[in-house]
Order: sequence, then structure tokens, then C-alpha cells
Amino acid sequence: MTGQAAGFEELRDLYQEVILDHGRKPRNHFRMEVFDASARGDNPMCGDRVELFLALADGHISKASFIGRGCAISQASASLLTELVPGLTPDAARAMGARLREMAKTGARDDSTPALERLSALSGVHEFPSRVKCATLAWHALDAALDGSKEASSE
Amino acid sequence: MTGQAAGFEELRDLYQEVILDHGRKPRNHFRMEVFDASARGDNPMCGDRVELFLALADGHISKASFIGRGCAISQASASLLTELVPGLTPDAARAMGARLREMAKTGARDDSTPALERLSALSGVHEFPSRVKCATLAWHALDAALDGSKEASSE
Amino acid sequence: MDALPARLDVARIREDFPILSTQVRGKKLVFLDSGASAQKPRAVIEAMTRCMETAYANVHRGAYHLSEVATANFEAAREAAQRFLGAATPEEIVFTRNSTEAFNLVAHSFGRALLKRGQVVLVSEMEHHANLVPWQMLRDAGLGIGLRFIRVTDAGELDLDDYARHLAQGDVGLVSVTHMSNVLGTVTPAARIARMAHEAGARVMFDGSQAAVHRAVDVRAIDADFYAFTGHKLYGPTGIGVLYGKRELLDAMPPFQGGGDMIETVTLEHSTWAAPPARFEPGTPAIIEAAGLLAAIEYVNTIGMEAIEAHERALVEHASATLAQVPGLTLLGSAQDRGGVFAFSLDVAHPHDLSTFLDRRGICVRAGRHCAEPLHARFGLEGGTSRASFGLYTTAEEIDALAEALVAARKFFA
Amino acid sequence: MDALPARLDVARIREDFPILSTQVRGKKLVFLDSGASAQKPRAVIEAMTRCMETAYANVHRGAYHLSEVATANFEAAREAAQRFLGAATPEEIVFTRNSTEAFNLVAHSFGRALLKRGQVVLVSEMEHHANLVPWQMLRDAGLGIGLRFIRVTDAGELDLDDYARHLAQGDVGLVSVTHMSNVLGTVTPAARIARMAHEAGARVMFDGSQAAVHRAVDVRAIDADFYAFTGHKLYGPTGIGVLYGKRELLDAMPPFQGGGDMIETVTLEHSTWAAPPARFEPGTPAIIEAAGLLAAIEYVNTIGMEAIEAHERALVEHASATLAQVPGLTLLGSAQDRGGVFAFSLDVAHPHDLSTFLDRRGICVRAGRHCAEPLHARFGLEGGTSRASFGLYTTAEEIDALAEALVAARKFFA
Ligand SMILES: Cc1ncc(COP(=O)(O)O)c(C=O)c1O
Ligand SMILES: Cc1ncc(COP(=O)(O)O)c(C=O)c1O
Repeated sequence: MTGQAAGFEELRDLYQEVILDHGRKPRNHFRMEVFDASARGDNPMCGDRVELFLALADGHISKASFIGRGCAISQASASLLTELVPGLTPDAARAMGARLREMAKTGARDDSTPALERLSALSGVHEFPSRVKCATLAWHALDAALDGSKEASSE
Repeated sequence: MTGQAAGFEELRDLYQEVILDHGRKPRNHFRMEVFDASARGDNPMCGDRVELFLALADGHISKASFIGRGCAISQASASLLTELVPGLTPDAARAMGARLREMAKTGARDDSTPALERLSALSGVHEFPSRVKCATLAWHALDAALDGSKEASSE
Repeated sequence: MDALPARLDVARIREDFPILSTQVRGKKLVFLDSGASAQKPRAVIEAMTRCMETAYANVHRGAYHLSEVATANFEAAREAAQRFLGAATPEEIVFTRNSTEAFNLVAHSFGRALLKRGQVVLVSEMEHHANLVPWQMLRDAGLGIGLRFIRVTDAGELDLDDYARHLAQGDVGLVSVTHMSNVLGTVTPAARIARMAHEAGARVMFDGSQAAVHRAVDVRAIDADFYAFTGHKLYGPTGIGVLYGKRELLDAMPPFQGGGDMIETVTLEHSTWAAPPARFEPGTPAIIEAAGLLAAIEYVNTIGMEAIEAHERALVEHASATLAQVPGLTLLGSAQDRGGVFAFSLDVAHPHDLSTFLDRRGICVRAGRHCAEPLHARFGLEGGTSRASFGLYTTAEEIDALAEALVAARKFFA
Repeated sequence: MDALPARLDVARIREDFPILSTQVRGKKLVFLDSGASAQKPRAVIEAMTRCMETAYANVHRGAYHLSEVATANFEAAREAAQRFLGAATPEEIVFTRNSTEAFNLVAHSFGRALLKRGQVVLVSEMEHHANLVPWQMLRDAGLGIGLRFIRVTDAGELDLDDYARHLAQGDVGLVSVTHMSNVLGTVTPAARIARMAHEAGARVMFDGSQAAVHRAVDVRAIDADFYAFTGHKLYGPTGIGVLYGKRELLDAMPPFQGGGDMIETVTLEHSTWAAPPARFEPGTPAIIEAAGLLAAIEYVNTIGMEAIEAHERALVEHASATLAQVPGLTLLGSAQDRGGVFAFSLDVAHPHDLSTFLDRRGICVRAGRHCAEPLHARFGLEGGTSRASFGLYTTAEEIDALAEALVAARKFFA
């Protein structure tokens, strides 16, 4: 079973425990009744979907939730998003999305803040080109919601 | 000049003197004023064209003429046709066309009659697949004229 | 390999496919995505190389030897396709880019010119998008042509009663259905479908993209009006597909695209069309690809479609039994007559995650909706499925490797 | 070879093309039909082989490594085409089957959706059928779109005064003209043509099938709205062509053909379209051909388009001088700015007979009307012409061999 173990180890870079955990039990997974911004992200290739809801107060994101379907990566990424963006200004939230996209592309972790450290769990996708979109889908939806448009596509 | 001479010799199988002669000075090359059957043959690939006119009397072809443009082979073949089919019944003329098509395909001469012997000058095309249509164009037009249709295509 | 018939020497066949002996990240390649596109045997690669190194020129255009040779080779590919499908004459074979283009060609040319206002096109719920979207576009072209759908049963078979009901409405001009589903593996009763269509006065087209790879096809025995397949799934190159059409239909159809080589005469103002198949092949055709397709057809002919089919039947039996043992796995479709395509869901893992997991073991399967979104919706699987599909080089061991890996994936993701 | 600039080592380049060292009926091959289709360098053949032997899978569809690699290679070809044409983004590059399909795509998609009733398409008298017949079909589609023709001067140049007069009528929606004639060799002033079109509110498309092979092209410098070329003339494989379209135009255009990979979502009833270029590339694309095209672009880039152009200018000069000495020969066209394509008539021999004669000496030239019947009619040459056309591997000696053979042919046929 060395082969298998090896396979598992390699895959742990991508499927870190935090990812599997958020993938299995996504946080803030509900349709918000009253919200200030919302957008849907679709990845037509694999059918992944994330619908994101944001409540805003005093120029900050006060609450975030999502519904959707898809792979562990896309759902975990959305789940993490809903935990990490409350308290941020729209610009700061966007900047966090930009950091995530860069990690997903380069694989470089960013441990400079606790939030980015948690997000760095997603950096493992950079080895899997076809999965990068899964990790970034929710963050595209975030941009779209903040821009006031209704749809985002990770394509 | 051995190379050139060799080239010339090989080509003499295709361009026999009778072909070159008929090609240069096509016989019966005029538009008939009064005719009983006529059809046009076109080879769209190279632009060759033969328009054939037939006069019929007592169930025989009494006269044949053509106008057209094209390569030496197509014009010589049409010219030979106008000399060979007068006096034949439509069926015999068709049969002659069928023999020509076979020669053009197989390269086998047929010296069983003086008429077929003359036609055998065209058997050389069989080595040049793209030229077979040139040799048979007028004969397709003959079939079309006898069938009463207006156009023939060698394709 | 006990499940396989002796007459197909798969080990030897695998040696014909250079890519099958390569490794993926240090693992043996287990390629189970032949339904998306098959790998190429050396014979195909060499035929394309030979074409470019010794016999290349544009076809149908030159009076010189090299062009004559190129033209003869190109037309030899057409004749091979003719015999492969059992068509009456080579003129009934139109080369397209792929299957997709064949449907677009028929939708534009037959659909716009020969279907009448008020008539409908009938497709099934299990069609690949290639056999759906062109008909949607035809419907939306404002010509008054409709589009309806034959139901698929829970087992994944064509609902023939529903089909009969549609035909009974008397407005069906064309039936276009798959000969083998690329998701369910279902092989449809083509001859019967054609007979029913013809009795109702409709024409019938088959999507043979999958079927032609797995079964011997005889378009005249089926009495198909149109039949399409695609070179790259038949171990041939990309860039070439085949549309069979009955001569009298092709003759009656206007061209789809315009350009060189499809015309008889051209003036600035007007053009007249060449006879089929040239009418439907504008511009420089897929010359190098035709050489590859010819080699591919010769390759499967040499092995024999019966042997290929028998091998596949054995694989299907083996896979059905083996996958049934994987806990948490649900197979999509359970048709009586099926080919080597298995779509499935695993309870604890999303298809995309599963693909990534399997890939790390060198196992290639597809994840997604396999260009058959409506079918996935029909089965409530909007999120997609995983799909393993077989080629003539697939072994029982590879299926075993997949099953083992699925069990491991369950441990990993659960 | 004194007429050729030192920087292009033609002897070495010829070694890259396996077919150039083959013989035709015992004679050295003198291939002067590159304008119809060019020969392939080893780099292209090997890239296609490598694709099939090591990196083949369907693209855009698989989440596994092999498919990721295949997809990356495919998209690398798009980026190479983008840089080759000077396009702003790879999304502006649509892969087609050939140039012909590019015109059909624009005629169907842009023509039907974005041209308005009463508008006309303006082409010239020297167009290849690929840039004529699709517009005739659009005109005849009953949408009220017209078609007019820019005159060609006796020298074989675009009559810019006539062009201006057409534009002044205010109804031109699209100008579609060649960037280099495949018969006359004429290179047209693309930037000026585009500027004039834009000033008149029209869009402009260029047929770069010949030009892109012989000159460095920069679609942004020209300010082309659409630009098309075809892989097989650029030393690449058949089965792949390139359509450049400005992003905002492609974005506004509906799809031409429907199928897999060009959609965003599909239900039985409706589909929504993917963004360009996917919107215009339904079904499995030319994966192996893209590998070949990438290699072809890299090949010409390595040699350098400037060096290629300089070599060609030298050949053109040499051919003009040499052919002028052949008694009884008439050249078609005498444009100031011209590329390496020479159509001609010989007084005593029909082009078809001449082809056969030359072929026996290993010399390949084309005979006929070169898919430009209206142009031949314009010059009163309905019977066609002979055409010699050059590639980057063509030598002055080959042109000399042609000239000698023409003199001999005159003796033979006279
Ligand atoms: C000027 C020109 N336009 C268009 C074409 C058509 O190219 P293709 O046959 O590859 O579509 C050609 C070549 O045949 C050409 O020379
Ligand atoms: C059943 C079926 N139809 C049509 C297609 C389309 O084939 P292509 O992409 O070669 O046009 C496919 C494969 O993708 C298929 O499996």
C-alpha cells in the first residue's frame, strides 16, 4: 500500500484537513432572506455553482452566506469566504480575493495574517490547473456581487 | 539534353501527333445553325468546355460539330468525335464513347476497327489520372445530347 | 484477463499505441476516457507522417503527379469510410470537421431547405449537445420548425412508446437520435427507430459518434437517411468527421458553406453548385487527417469489428460486476444493450474531486456532464457524474484498478 | 542563388522539409505550388507525432493531468497565433477548419446578425471564391443585404477610386478584401483600405490566406476588424485555420454552429452561449492540428518574417526578369507591391497541357482558374492560367528550371 499512501500524501497538499472539513460541512450555507448584494458564480465546465449573499453595514461587509453545489474545493472556498470577509470593507474583501487568485496560480502561501494563513490552505490547487477555477469561483462571485452584477463566471 | 529528350518521349504516348494535330486544328469546329441534338460539357476544375451539335437522319448521326475551349486533349477528342460518329446510329456512337472511356481508364488500345484505332490515340491519358476527364468530356456531351439533356459534366 | 475472448490479443494491441506505455507523474497510465477521445495507434501516426513526407499537395486542384497521388489517397479514405458504414457509393460520404459539424450541416442545409413550416425535429433526452443545440438554433431561426423530445426511461433506454406517440402526431419531419449514448452506454435499436420514422413519413439521422467505434454499422441495413461519426473517437485524428447521407437527399440539399471546390461555375453575381460530396466540402479539406482516418479504419478492420465488439461486451460484463461491488457507488443507466461507457456517482466525493484523486494514480476518467446536461438534469444529477469509457486497448485489470481506487477514494473523502 | 539575401540559408532550410528531397518519376521535385498548399517542415510533423504519442486527450473537458497538458498545448497554439497576428488577446483568435470557414463564420454570424437590411458587403474582383461565395449566399438569404464589387485595374491592383466611390454611397456595412491575391500576387494596402472603410462607417475583413505566409502581419497596425488565414499554407497542417476578430465584435456575435463546448448552460429548451472564442468552436477542436500550427508558427518565427519577406522579394525580382525572357509568355498582373505568385499564359499551350509537360520534369505548377473564376473572366482568360507560387524553400534555380522547361514546352507544343 505504499503507492496508495504516496498518493494520499501528495493529495493532502490539495485536500488539507481544513478543505475537507469545510467541504463536508460548509459554514454559513443558507440563502439569506434580506441581503444587500448577491451574485451567482457558475463554472459551466464542471457544473459547479455558488450563489453568494452579502449584508453590508457602515461601509463594511457585516454578514456573508452562500448556497451552491460542487466539488470540495469550490464549496470549501465559498465556506471560508463567508467566514473571512465579514468585517472587511468591499475593497479589502476584493483584495483578499486577489490574494487568493494569486496563491491559486503560484502556489505561494501567505501567512502574513491569520485570515490569509487560513486561505493559504487553498494554495495547493496551483498544481492542478483544471481545479484553479474551483478555488476562485466564490471570489469571482464576490467581485460580481460588490460590482452589482448578478452573474459571474469563472471562465 | 538526354533528360529533355526522355521527357519528350514519354509525353509522346500522351501527345501523339494526331492529338497535337487535332488539338491545333480542330475539325468541324463551328456552331451548327440547324441541328437535332446538342449538349454542353463542362469540366469545372480546369474550365474545359465542349458544346456539341448533332444532325440526325434516318436514325443515324449525319453530321457533328463542336465549339469549345480547353486543352489539346479535350479539343482533339471532340474533333475526333466529330469525324468518327457521322454514319453511326446513336447506340453505336454511345458504344464508341464507352470504348473510349475504357481505353482512357485502362490504357489498352483497340485496333479492331480503323475508327477505334484512331481513337486509341487517346489511350495514353490513362497514365495521367487528372487528364482522363479531358479525353472523355466530349463523349459525355455526346451521351447528354443523345439523351436530350442540355448539360453534361465530366465530374 | 480471463473475462476477455482469446481472439483479441490486447497486450499486443496495446503495443500499437505509443502513449499507453507512458507514465503519468510516475504512475502507469490507465486511460479510461476513450469516449471523449481515443488514443492513436502507430499506424495512424505513421500514415499522417507519410502523407506529409512523401505525398503532400493540395487535392482536386493540380494536374501534376504529386497532387494526383494526394487526391487518390484522399478519395481512398472516402471509399474506406463508405465501406466502413456500408454506404452504397463514395458520393454519399461527406467529410466534416467532426460529428458536431455533421449535425450543423444537416440542420442548416436539410433543415432549412427541406423541412417545412409546422414540421418538427424529434430528438431524445439523452442526446449529446452536438445533436441538440443545432436543432435549437434551427427552431429559433424563425422558420416555424419545432423541436420535441423523446423520453428516456429510468433504465436509460429510449422510451419507444413515447416515440410512437410523437410520430403519431404526424408532424415529425426528422428524427435525430443517438445510436449509442455517451453517458448511459445505451445502444438504441436503430433499425427499428428508422422503420418507425419512415412509416410516419419522417427522415432519420443517427449520432454514431460512439456506436461506430464499438459496433459494426451498416447504414443500409439500418436504413438510415443520415449517419454521423467523428474520426478522433475511432482512433483517428482530430479535424475529420464523416456524414453519411442518402444520395437523393444530398442531391436535393443546398450547400451549407460556400467557397472553393464546392462550385461548378462562379461569376461575381452567381454560382452554381457542384454535385455532392464536393458541394458540402468547401475549401482545402482535411488532407492529412484523411490519411489518418484511412489508417484508423484499416486498423480496426484488421482487428475486426466483431472481435472489438466481443472484447467490449466482456469488458462491460466485467465492469458491471466489479463496479457493483464498490460501496457507495451508483451507476447511471442499466440498458439491456449497452456499450463500454459507465457514468457513476460516488456518495462521498464530487466527480471533480474524484477525478483529481484518480489522476494521482494515473487513472483518467472524465468528470462533469459530458456534454449532456439535459440528461443529467433528467436524472437529477445537475452536479455531474464521473465517467469511465473503454477502447479496444482497455483491459480488465484497468477496470480493477479503477474499482480499487474508488474504494480508496471513499476512505480518503469520507 | 546570387539573387537571394545571405541571411536566409535556403539550402539548410530545404533539409527541414523531407518531401523536398523526394523524386517525382525519377526527377528532382521542383515544387512551385506552395500557394495552393505548402510543404511541411520536420518540426511540424514531429510536433503532431509528439502530441499523439505523449500528450493526447480531449481538451477543456478533463480534470486529469493528460487532458490538462493537452489543453495547455492547445491554448499555447492560440497564443502563438495571437502574437503572430499582433492581436491584443488570445480570446480574439478563433480556430476554424480553414480560411474558407472563417468567411462563412463571419458571413453567417456577423452578416446575419449585425448587418442591417439595405446594407451591402463590398468585395473585389480579385477575390478567391472563399471570399465571394459566402457573401453571395448571404445576399441570397432574403435578408436584404447586398453585394458589390470593387474593380481591379489592368495592372491587377485594387482600384482605390472605385473603392472610394462605393464607400461614398453610404450603404457599405462590411468590406472584405484580400490582403494578397492568390493569382496576381498583388499585395493590397490593408491599412489604407481599413482606414477608408472605417471613415465610411464600415467594418473590414481581410483574406490573409496568402499574405500571412509572405509578410509580417499586425492586425492592430492595420486596424482590421477581422483577419483570416489558413494553417496549411503557412507550412502547418490541414484542418486548422485562424479567424481574428476584434473582441467587441466577437462578443456581439451569435454562434455560427452549435454543439458541445460552445455553450454555458443547456436545457432541452434553451442554451446560453459561452464567451468567445469558445462560442465559435463547437465540438472537439483540431487538437493535433493546433500542435502542428504552433510548430509552424514557431518555425517561421525562428527564421523570421523579415528574412522570409526579403527572400521572397528577391525571388519575385528574379522570376519577373527570368519569365520575361520566355517567348510567348504573358504574365497576369503587374502590381507594384507583389508577392511570390505568378500566373501566366503560354501562347501555344493550354495551361493543363503545360502542367502535364512540366510534371514530367518534376515541376509542379497549378493549372486552372485557381478558385478565382471572376478574376480570370475579368482578364478574358476563362480557360485559366498556369501558376507558379513560391515558399520559403524556393530557390532561384527552381525558377530557372521552370523557365527552361517553358521554352522546351513551346517547342513541343508549337
Ligand atoms: C487568397 C486565398 N483565400 C482563401 C483561400 C482558401 O483557403 P482554404 O482552402 O484553406 O480555406 C486560398 C487558398 O486556397 C487563397 O489563396
Ligand atoms: C454521442 C456523441 N455525439 C457527438 C459527439 C461530438 O463529437 P465531436 O466533438 O467530435 O464533434 C460526441 C463526443 O464528444 C459524442 O459522444
